Amino acid sequence: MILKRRLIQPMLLALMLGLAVSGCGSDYTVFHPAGPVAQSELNLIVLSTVVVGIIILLIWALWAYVLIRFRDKPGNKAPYWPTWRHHRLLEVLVFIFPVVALVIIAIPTIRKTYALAHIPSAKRPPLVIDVTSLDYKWLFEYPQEHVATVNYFYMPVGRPVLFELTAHSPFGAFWVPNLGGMEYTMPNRVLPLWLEATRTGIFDGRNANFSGKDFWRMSFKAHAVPESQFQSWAQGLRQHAPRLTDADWQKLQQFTVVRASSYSSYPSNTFPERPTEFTVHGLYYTPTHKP
Amino acid sequence: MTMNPWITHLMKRLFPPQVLLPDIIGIDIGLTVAAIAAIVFLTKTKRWGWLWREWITTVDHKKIGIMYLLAALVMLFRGGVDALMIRTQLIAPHQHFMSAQQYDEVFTTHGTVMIFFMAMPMVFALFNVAVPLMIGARDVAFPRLNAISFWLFAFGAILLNISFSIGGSPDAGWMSYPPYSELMFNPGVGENYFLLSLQVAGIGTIATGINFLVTVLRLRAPGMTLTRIPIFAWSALITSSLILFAFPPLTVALGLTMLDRIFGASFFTLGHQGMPMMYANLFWIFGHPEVYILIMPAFGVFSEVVPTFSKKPLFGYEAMVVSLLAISILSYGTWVHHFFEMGAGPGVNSFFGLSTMLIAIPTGVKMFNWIFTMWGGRIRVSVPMLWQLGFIPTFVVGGATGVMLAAVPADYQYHNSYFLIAHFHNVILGGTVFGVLSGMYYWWPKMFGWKLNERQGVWAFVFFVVGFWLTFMPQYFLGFQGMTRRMSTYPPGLGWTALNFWSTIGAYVMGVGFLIMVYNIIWSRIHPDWDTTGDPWDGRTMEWSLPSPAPEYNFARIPHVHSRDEWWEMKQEGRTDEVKISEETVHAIHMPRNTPMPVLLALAFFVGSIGMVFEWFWLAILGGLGVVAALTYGSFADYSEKEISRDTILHTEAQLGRVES
Amino acid sequence: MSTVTETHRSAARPPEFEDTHESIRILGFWIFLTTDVVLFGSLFSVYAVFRNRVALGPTPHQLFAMGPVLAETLILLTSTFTCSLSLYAARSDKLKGAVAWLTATLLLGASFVFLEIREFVGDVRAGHTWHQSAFLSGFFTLVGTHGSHVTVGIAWAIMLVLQLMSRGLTVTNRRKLYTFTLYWHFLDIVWIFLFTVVYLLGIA
Amino acid sequence: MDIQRHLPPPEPTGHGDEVEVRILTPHIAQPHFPAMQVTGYGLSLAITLIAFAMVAYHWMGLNTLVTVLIVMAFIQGALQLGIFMHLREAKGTLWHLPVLALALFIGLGIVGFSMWIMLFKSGVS
Repeated sequence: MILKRRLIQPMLLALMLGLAVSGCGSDYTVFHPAGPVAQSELNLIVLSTVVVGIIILLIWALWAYVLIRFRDKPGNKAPYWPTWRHHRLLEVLVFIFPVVALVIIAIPTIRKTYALAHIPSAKRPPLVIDVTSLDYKWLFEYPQEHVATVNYFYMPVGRPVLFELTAHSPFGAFWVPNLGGMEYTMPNRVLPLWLEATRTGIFDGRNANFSGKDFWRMSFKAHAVPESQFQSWAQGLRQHAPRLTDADWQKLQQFTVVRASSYSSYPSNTFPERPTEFTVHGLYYTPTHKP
Repeated sequence: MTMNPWITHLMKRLFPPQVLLPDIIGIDIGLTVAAIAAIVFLTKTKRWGWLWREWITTVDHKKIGIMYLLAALVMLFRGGVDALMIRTQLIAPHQHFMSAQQYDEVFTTHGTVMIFFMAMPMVFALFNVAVPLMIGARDVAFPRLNAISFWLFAFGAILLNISFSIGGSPDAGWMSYPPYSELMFNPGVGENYFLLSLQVAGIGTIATGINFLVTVLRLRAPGMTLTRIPIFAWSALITSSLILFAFPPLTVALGLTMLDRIFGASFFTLGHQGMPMMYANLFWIFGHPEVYILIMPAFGVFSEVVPTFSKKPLFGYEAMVVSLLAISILSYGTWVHHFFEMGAGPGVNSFFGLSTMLIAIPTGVKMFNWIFTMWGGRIRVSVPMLWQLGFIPTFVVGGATGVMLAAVPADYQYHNSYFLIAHFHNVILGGTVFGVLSGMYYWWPKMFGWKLNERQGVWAFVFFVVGFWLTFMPQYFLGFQGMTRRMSTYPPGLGWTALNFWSTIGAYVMGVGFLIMVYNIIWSRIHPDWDTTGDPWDGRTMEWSLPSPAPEYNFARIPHVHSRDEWWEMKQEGRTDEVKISEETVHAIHMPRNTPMPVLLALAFFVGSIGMVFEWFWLAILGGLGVVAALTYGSFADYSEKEISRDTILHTEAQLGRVES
Repeated sequence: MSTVTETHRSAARPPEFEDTHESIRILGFWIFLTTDVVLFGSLFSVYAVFRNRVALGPTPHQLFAMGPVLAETLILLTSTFTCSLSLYAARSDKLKGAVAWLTATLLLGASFVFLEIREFVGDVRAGHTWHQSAFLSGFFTLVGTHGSHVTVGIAWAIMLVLQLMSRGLTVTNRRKLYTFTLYWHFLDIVWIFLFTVVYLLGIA
Repeated sequence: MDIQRHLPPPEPTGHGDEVEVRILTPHIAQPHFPAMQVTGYGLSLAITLIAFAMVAYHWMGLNTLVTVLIVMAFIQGALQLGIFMHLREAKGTLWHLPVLALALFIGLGIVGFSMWIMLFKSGVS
């Protein structure tokens, strides 16, 4: 008994401490989705947590019960079956039990995996943002608006955004937890990711993949604003911001951390060859690259 | 005078600024002093010959196992100190306990050392010590190859560990994804150290895989069919087959990176249409089976420990074997779950998500089977069992979060976050490390002839487990707050501070647990609790029928096996005298002789690797010639085996009280 | 020596398997070969993925000259035939035959390696180093790994010839010859796939 | 004799595995003329030359050609294994067979899956 208390109590204590010191505040970005992608991912997280939670609790309970009941101590009246090594029904049950739990998780997993690979067709045509991860900074280019930003971007609320991700540096991973899950940025390759904001706000984004000694400073802000404000912001940049020249582009290649900045235009050669096929339902990115 | 610039250049290459930090120089001095002390001690006590004859040139699986174990404990210390440095850095926002560069080096070596130079040798230690004894064999199938494996591992470990004082540590993470690990972003020799040390140790690992596969398949005692071998031997068999097919892709991934870095190829480079993602692909073809290479032996240990300490046979032996086989096959088809975010598409992701989830089924079956083994038993909570009891509630959490991670869209939010860190520490620490420590306490008397103190063992366990939960539970929540792995520090105001603080405290508690364990070993060595029976735990399998430690030839007479828990059955039926020998039944035994070839071969590999690391090709060629020379010597040498005469055996066995009167 | 030969004649089992320990070594060597299967599988996967990543370098079509490659293939096929005859001779207790066929094998192997090196040197002279593109890196590494395996095989064969000549058809030497033939035939299988996947499909 | 004999005396294996896994029992024979070897050599030469001719003279469309060539490579590989590599020789059980099968399965899996993964069928949209 003493031993059991030694085991369980600290474990529970540690768990409760973890929960208590934090609570479920707004710092839990994953738990506060601001768009359909993050929402759908959160739903799956909750579902899978509940299912595996039941399994965890069941095994903990069984474990504790067995441990208490069958301890080798004098006067223990529990049965002792020194030759019990098979039970067909039990063995089938312990097989079926995890299968059922997994089916519950697997079906929505696959459905969502396919669903999130496409922007729902009912939506408006997406805004395209070309994202390039550079060494310790992010470059965002708007091929439709012809403006560019560094370390922050604006996106309209209620309209899907198609991020075309690439890297001119080691692997990065583009992650805005409030809006949805991440995707790698890789050199010689353009990967698509769509996200959407359904409420306004400024969301933290971050490079989630180690890419060098200052990688921890590679964060950026995603501003979700109403469509009209987005248009006027782009308009404002086009009129007032400086141009992103080739020299600026070279400068961005250096291993530096820079502050957020905006540009009214950018050279055409900064982003790898753009994928050519573009349909709402199946944009298949063929490997594209410049030699 | 002309020598001067050359020497300056050499010194700059050997000692770049990153190895000239005061703490590293301090450690260098400490290590040098320790080495000198060891040399003086060995010389004064005239033990060089003993060291050479008994250990360095040995081909005895039991001694090789002990050497693996000691090396693994040293590496556990090294990796543990790295972990504490990481946690110290992260205890509060904007800490500058280390520079970002040093932090990168520390987390890289932490991961590399823990996986390749702590967990793997720990597993091999247990294989070497237990498997031949369990299946009634005199040695492993290829004793010399076994020694080669060990020495390749040892020199690989040395190679990685000298990097922090000579030339600079690797700093691209234990996965070393290109293009960050390519010359363009990562000049210097650190990455070369990483590539070469893993390559050298990896050759040894493949050899171990071959060795134990053949050992279990071919060296079983008469009557010990595959349905009668202990589950630990099964786990050795299956782990070996995993090693065979997991390590070649790693060899290729590391080799191609090396060609890129040293010989100017264009596999994973930015330019010339290199494709870094192919490295991730190859690496995880290895990497995923690797985690099962680490966990299966732990499963095997628990399948021995639970029946022994519950006084009951294992529940569902067949199910256990089938689930081990299922896990091993499935583990080859899940690797993409390490990069769901690399855009392979929904079809690929769904497939690999599903296959990952499938692994949970056999694993779940095993969990239940251990619990049912305890059910209706009489559970003695000795230290090995204690680790198992800590394992079940811990590992189930790790496994469950693994299922959560396999849900692809959810993984988009977990990937590379602290949720992932918590998950894999939960399975690797809570599974593998608990398992090998359980096995260490369990087989310790068989290795050394004395038991480890129980009371201290309990304390070590308590500190370790409490520290473990305190360290890693907060990290799950940090993941949900968007904290990503490998950040050398973090700004305040994101809500990460409190959780990181508790995590760091937990890490120190775990560190105390490790120190208690070291104390436990040293104290028990000074006050040995001799195991005179050879069967301290009332065991069930054949190794407990032998004296502790087992004589050089293991079994004076190879036993005939009739059932699964043969030794237990013998004890139940009062047949324990069957293990005794008499003048009529004893025969002379032929054993392989010690040979310096393995250590010299590994040394040649080491020298050649140093040459490759610094791109001194003359040295690399020299090392290569050394390898060829050692192999040629090995091919032409006359390996006449030594004979242990009947009289010697009778004498030895008589002293152990194992001769029929 | 002589006892072994006699048991061989009467037994159904070839001499390589008479001795338990040597038979275990043969199993061990088989297992080693299976790891090599996966090694080459990984290299093939790299080549398959990189095949179209030619950057500014030549395409397979432009690079490969089929004449020498066909010659290499025929040489290697012949060498595996002579290799099998060497084992056959050993099993018929013909030491001289075994050594002669083995020497033929290693000479054919050497000419294979010579042709391959010549091909590589020609490519590099033409400026097509593996630095030029991912495809070339994959090509040189895949073919080169096979070539280095053959080179190791030649060194092994030389040692084997020396041991056969000095010690005769001992149990150990029979086993070594047996494992060597396994290795050599395995390399031939790898080459068949190289020939098909790299060269034939490269120009197809 | 210059070999080790630290193993139990070679009584017929004793593991009983031959009984357990009947399909893995060895088969061993040494004929008086190397007919198998000669046949194997002839066949492999023939297959190689046919494959070469198929490519050189463009006998069929590219897709069919690829399939046929790969099938022929497998046939030739099987020939080598069966005829030259004495696949069914062993002492005790033919343990190398399941291991080899697993290796082929995994090796092919690596090639196939890698190609599938690297297609990047990232539908978005």
